[in-house]
Amino acid sequence: MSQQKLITLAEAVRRYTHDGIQYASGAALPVGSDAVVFGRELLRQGRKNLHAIFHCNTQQLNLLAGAGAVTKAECGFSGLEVFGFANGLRRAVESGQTALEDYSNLAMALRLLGGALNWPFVPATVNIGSDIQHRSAFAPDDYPAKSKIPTVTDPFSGREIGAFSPLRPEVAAIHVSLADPLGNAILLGTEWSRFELARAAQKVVLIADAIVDTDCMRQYPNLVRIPDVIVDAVVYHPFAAWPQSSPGFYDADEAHMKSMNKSLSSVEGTADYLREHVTGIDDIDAYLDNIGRDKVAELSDTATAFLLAPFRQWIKTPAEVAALLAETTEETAA
Amino acid sequence: MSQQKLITLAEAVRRYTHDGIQYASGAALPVGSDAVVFGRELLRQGRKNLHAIFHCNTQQLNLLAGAGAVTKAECGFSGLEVFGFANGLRRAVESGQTALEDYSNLAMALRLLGGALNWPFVPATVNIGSDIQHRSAFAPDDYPAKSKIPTVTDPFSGREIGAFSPLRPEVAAIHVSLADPLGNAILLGTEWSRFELARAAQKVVLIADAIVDTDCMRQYPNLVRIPDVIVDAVVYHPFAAWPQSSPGFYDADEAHMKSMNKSLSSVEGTADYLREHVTGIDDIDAYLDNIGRDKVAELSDTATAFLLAPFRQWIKTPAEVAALLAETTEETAA
Amino acid sequence: MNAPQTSTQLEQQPYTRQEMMAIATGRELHDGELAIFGVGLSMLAGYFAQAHHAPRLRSMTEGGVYGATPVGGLPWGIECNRISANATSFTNAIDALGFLVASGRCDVGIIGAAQVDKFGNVNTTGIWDGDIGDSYRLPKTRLTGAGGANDIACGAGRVVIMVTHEPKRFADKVSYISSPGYLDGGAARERYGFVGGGPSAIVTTLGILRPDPVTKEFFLDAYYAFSSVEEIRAATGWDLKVSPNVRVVPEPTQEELAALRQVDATGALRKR
Amino acid sequence: MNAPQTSTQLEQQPYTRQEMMAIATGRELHDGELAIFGVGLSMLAGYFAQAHHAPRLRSMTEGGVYGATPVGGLPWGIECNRISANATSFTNAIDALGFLVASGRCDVGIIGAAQVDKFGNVNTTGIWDGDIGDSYRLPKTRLTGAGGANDIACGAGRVVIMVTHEPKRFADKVSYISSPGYLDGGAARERYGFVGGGPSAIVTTLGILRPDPVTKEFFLDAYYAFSSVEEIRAATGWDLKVSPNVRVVPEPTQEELAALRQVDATGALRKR
Repeated sequence: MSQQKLITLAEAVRRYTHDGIQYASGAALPVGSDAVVFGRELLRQGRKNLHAIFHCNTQQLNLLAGAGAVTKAECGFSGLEVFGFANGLRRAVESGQTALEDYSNLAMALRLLGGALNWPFVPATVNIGSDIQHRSAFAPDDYPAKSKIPTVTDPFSGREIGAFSPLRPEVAAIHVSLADPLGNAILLGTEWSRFELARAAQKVVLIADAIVDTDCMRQYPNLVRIPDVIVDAVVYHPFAAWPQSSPGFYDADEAHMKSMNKSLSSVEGTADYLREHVTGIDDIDAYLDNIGRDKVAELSDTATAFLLAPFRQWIKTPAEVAALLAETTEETAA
Repeated sequence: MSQQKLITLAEAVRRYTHDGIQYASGAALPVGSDAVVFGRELLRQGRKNLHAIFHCNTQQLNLLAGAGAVTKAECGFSGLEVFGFANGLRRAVESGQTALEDYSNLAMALRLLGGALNWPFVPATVNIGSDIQHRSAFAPDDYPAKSKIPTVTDPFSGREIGAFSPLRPEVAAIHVSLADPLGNAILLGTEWSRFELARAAQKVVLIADAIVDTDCMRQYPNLVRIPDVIVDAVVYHPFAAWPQSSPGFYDADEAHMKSMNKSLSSVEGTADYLREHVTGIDDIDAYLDNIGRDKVAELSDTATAFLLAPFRQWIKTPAEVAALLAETTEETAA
Repeated sequence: MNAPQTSTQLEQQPYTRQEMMAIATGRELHDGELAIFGVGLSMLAGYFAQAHHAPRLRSMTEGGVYGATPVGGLPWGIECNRISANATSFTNAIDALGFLVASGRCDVGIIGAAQVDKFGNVNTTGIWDGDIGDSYRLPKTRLTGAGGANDIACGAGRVVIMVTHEPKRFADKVSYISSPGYLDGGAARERYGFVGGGPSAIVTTLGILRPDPVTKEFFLDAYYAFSSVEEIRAATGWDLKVSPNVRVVPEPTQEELAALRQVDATGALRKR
Repeated sequence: MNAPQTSTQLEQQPYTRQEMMAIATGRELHDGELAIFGVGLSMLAGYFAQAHHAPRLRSMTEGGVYGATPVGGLPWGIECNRISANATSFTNAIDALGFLVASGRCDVGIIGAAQVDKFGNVNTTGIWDGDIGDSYRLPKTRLTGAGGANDIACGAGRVVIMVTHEPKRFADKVSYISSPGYLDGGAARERYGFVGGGPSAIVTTLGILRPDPVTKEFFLDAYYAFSSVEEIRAATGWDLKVSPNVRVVPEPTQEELAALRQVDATGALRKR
């Protein structure tokens, strides 16, 4: 039997992060499932000097970097897809505030795989031969950067290929669609690299759009791609990926994706954004009010809603989740 | 849009296999989901000199090897779990008829992963230091066997680890719980290494206990771990894993697991088994009769039946499958 | 040769330059192939091909989204709900980019470029004022990085590059190779053992460039009804060679336009 | 010292030797640990621990079956429906054996052995008539191969080996190392960089052996109420050292037996 692991967002950030931490999220894509809300809380608690491991940039990294909290970042993609360049991250990179180490999307996924397997290196048949291989923002004066993608000789053929360094982030905040209180999780939509990240990270915090009863997991065990045994904490937070999308739950908030990114293009705009959408928004009700209840309803009217239908019967109400949360708190205090 | 890919078991073996083929199955476990029925058809069509890639031995490899059809085999585990030693395989190995190359279970899975990624080698932190590393049934006179698990130097630390050779079998017959006619598949129970095998193999034939409408896949896309784009053919065959189990569908046939394995311990017993349970059993009705209709009912009364419940509404009747099969046959003829 | 189109002209035009580029790209894809699409234009071009002339094109996105077609307009990303709404399978990045692309299993990929050079190398990482230098220095303008395009450029059987045809985007040599084309030309890719064949075409807003079979330098193969050899050479940052058999790309058919606009439901390509 | 038990004696005995071995093994597992079980006895021992004294033991099988407990008796395999019937998660071999075991994340694994030697090396591959020789030759008797035990032996924090105590099974040196213990003793594991710590105990039908902290040679740490030092030394194929503090293993409590028999619903351990 595993134990119940529900805690609040604020408690998760307090307990599992610190200044200078190697923090992973964004094993999601720029428009999709990322625990954006975790980044907001990192800023509320004033975390800084982060080493961000984001398979892809998301609005979370864009915000964290724009707010000056990121010293190092490693990414496969640093834009916002159709929403264009990520202005906060871009500004931080161009000013030298954030050293951004470039890899491809597959490279980031394989580095997480290598970390999960605890390999000393991962074979690289991509990224070699391009400037990604030897130009390093982390070791800017070295060329070729031996610490980035050195070569390794295949013992079978004698052929030279590359070698990626594996990733083992100190903590990962992983957005999931559904979690039970024990930490079993279901992801709807592409996993991107959340499966590998959940194993590569030294601590795993799930951020779930909804909490379900464990019976849901027993009915659909093949959907439970993150089992409780590797999870340290579960945070319930509706609209956790906002303004990005969560298949089954809500669509991307087109207007906010744009306005947020516009704000992040300047120091002043970022300060405004933090004041309007981050600071003091310290519970779920305040958060949903901040999005706007009409907007919440509009975004929830998604063409993907049918994907959630089989699981709705097990979703716990906010009151039920609050009651469970109170139990955990008592246990911890005891 | 993908095309419908339903064909008969006999047609699949005719079209996708030949004497001497590197054939993979058994990305399953000795008691669980394996396309055992594919091996029976290989024998009916007299295929021989097989190079069998079985992540684990199953009753299929036990039967093929016992019948003298396997020249080479690569395995992570060559027993039958609680049912003991695999007598057919054991006899073939002890007589020298089958050269069995040993790896661990993780090694076999990683070699499939490496084949799927088309890596020249796969880092090995297991199997090294044991006799598995350098003793080779495929190169019996070489020690250390450089073609098996040679060493490779980690370019980051200078540390020596091992290197596995990747696997890219010519064809894989993969047992799945549910497939649609296009080749999308749902696996219930452990995937073992069927996900990786489906990508490592050059041709993929699914052997499904039931055929469902594609609407089932659209409702549960996260369960579709084998998408149609990598599948060459779909074979409908109830009780395809018998006497092994298929979660949701049927339990292992304890009595037949034992009697089959006992038969395979001798040449005569194997001949008897082939006569009684393989030869001439060339359609599904004959096959189910051979198992015994009472036994079919008994084995179907499984404690795992609830796992199948969400999908039953989309399962096609044998008559509907037959009609689809007739369509494919016409298309192919046209 | 047409003047650049403005939005007021759009209503009178039968199709836009973006639409022509998308259709020309889509024509590069063949029925039955396994194809990977990026986001934006490349996705529209790919799904157009599937809707029009390649119904059995087997398609996916980098996230391992299979069997889907966009609903409600251009998806905002490769994992947007607009494409997640009708998938038959969701897997992951290693599956799509690794098992199917880097492995060499994927026949064709479509990628975009901020900058491309005469050997088909693509820069999407940054713009430097002057040369990037010997090791690494800060870019003047940070772009999006390689994303999955590097993986596609290394592994896909062939690659189609889509790019707006402007002098600043067509450089003699890109300042940073994010995704390899033919590197410094000839057989240079062989040094790295790439399983993919490299870019087979650069499809632009003005025409189509293809690589010389030996030198791998891109030359002008075809221009559009509304463009010209001169316009294209003037918009290219190196001395672009022109095929002796340079041809005019056939204009979009009614069927092609109808299929494209069905995919591009919100008219993203008509607005540019 | 008891005589070997026969089935007619079973009814009078409070517990069998197999049950004692399973309980002694289960006592090696601690609450909160991440543990991997093989099939058969090791699975019963593990789930017994979970049912009895380690309710928060986080367990899995090699196939990535999580959150399950056997129903209807001893599962026939690690993927048997008897264990698949109430899982909370099914993943795969790379997840369980790679991400969680070979990585070093798993605290403890339980493996079986056909043959074990004084450094805790395990042979499950074959029996040769005489020495195996310099390279490879056919075994006289083929066994089951390494399975996942090699991966567990390399990666798990510690390993508990379960084996029937007979002279032929306890060799000075196994003829084939399927799963590494301490190889030739001392710090030999360091040559291979194994992340796992090696076997912490060999639990047998007669007693418990543990490794010397420096030489890594296994010595007799404890015997059962029904066995003796002499019997164990006679059943061991090397000159077994005995701890100066050798002790008697506490007999199973009523609670332990009840918990074990609840897991072993069909009495597999009582029939042997």
